[in-house]
Amino acid sequence: MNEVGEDVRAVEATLFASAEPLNAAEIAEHVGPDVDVAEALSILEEQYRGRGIELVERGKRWHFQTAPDLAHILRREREDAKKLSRAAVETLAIVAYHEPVSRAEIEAIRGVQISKGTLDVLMEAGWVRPAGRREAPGRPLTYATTVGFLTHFGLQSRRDLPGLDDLKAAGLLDPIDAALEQLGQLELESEGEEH
Amino acid sequence: MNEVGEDVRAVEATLFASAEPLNAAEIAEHVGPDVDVAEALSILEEQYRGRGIELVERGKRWHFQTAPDLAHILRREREDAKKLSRAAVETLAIVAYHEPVSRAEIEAIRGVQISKGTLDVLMEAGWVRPAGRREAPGRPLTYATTVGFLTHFGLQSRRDLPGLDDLKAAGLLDPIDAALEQLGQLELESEGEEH
Amino acid sequence: MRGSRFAHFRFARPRRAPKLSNMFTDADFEGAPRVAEADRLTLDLDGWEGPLDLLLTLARTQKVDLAKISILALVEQYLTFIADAKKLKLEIAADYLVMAAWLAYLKSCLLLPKEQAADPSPEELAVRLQLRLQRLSAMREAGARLLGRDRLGRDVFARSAPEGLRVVRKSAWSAELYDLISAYGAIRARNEPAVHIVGRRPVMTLDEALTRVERLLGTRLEWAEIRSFLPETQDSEYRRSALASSFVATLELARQGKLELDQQSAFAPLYIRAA
Repeated sequence: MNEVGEDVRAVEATLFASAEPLNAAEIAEHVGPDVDVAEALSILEEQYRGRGIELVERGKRWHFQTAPDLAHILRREREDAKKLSRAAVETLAIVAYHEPVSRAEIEAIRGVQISKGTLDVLMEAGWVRPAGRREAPGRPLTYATTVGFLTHFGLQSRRDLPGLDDLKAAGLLDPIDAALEQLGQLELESEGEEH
Repeated sequence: MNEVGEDVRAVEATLFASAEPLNAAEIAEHVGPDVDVAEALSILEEQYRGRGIELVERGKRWHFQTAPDLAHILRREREDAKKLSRAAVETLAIVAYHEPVSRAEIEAIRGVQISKGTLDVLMEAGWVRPAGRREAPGRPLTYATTVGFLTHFGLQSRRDLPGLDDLKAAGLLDPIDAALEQLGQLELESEGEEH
Repeated sequence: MRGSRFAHFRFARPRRAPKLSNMFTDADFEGAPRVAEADRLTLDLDGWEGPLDLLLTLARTQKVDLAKISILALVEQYLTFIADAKKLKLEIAADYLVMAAWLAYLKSCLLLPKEQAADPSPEELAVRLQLRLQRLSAMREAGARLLGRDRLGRDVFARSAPEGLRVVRKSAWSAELYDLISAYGAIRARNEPAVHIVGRRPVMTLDEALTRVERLLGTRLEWAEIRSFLPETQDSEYRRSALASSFVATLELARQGKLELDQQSAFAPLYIRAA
């Protein structure tokens, strides 16, 4: 690679420094009339073949570019871990328990409207997918969970989701007042043991 | 030139595609953790030596650039970039050879106050940066050079500053009192008999 | 104090550049200043970069290494130069005159017999001046050498149109199963009709207290603290309720003239006995 003629070096540097692809005449303007530009180009093309950089011709104009097969390393992906918003978690839960479910149904269950972005986030995360339209007035689009959802949450199937009875037993379904009271009693009990 | 490993190709393409000089860690972020970046760099440096394009290291960052001896064919329209004022050139030299250095120290060497604009011009060019305050009365702000300075002037590191060792040996980079002390000792030694 | 005298001089930048210059009016800063003959130094509008700059230019006319320069001769050159400028009635900035005054002083010290010399010695002052000139000269040359290097964008070129490296940000969403089911539980709970049940709290009613105090009063002869009338219980809430109710009961019984109250001071134990 190091043994390279002055003509080739000149053409190489000119193409490298140029902001645009150059044709032979433009190259000659830089390197001078004594240089066989065509020969230098063919030598360069040969020398760079298979490297990370390639010399390519496009419509009689030449330029260097990175080898196409390396495009993936030039675009680096970076993952930013982000926690789902409360609205997203609730929406996801409703989809999981009620699928297939329309947006209006989700809102009815939540008691709050959901923003457009909420379902987008869940679909971007790969946990929710559109699941066809319901044969009902307005033919609303419905949503369902994906295999990715099961994988992420370590579930074999949707049947593994705790049912309403389980939730009740775990205290997750109690009205808030009662839950608070229960919490208070738990605290008293544990305090009592200490004293 | 064509027989080249995948690792070398990847590093080559990354540097070639980058708009900025890259350090080893930044290259690794693109080519992946399994690539020996340092080795690939040294192979590339060797492979490109003597060509029209060279791989150079400037302040631990690497980039490709055209070979210096080809300047004449690439310097087309002799665009006279804003010429630095004499004050700016001297100030830049003082910062480079004495860094970190305070404004008062720069003024002491030049024997004249520096106008506000002088350091601004150097900082705007990206060659000089504030380098913290000195733990001395008045806590003066000090200045130092940047990686951009090394890149622009083709220096691998500050050690490459022309004549740095000679100036150091001659005591011309020390404060005057220190230089005088050194000088005084020499004189005492040689003139000791007279006194 | 070493060098204290010199330190008194601050070289202020002249408000207007002194109208003294030399042959290199078109000085190309990218090259080292050319050496000029003293007598060819002409006066014109281009400024000097301060007195030290002028001194350095004059020093170069001696055509010797700065380390071997004759300070006395340099002083002479400077003073002559300033005198000539004065003759031409040119405006001379103060710091050039200050330097001239200081150099005149240095000259007289250098010419004085050694014994009368002060501390710092004139020789030391001369060496200091020489060192300053050397330092400035070194930096001027260094600047020229820097500018003469193969500079990026002037002599060597980076790629003009790099493809660029891109970082694509992707969000990795995370949520736990617990978050999911507890959220669902919360939604369902929100929508359940809430049933409010008021729990019974253990209390002693006023009627109860009246009956109780009146009955116990009959069994006591002496003053007794009100607390001794309360029922024995582990339930602190019930005890507080009993105390409150019994207190109101004693007030009622006192009003009816059935008992007497005695308390030494506020918050002191309250004693009662049958009237």
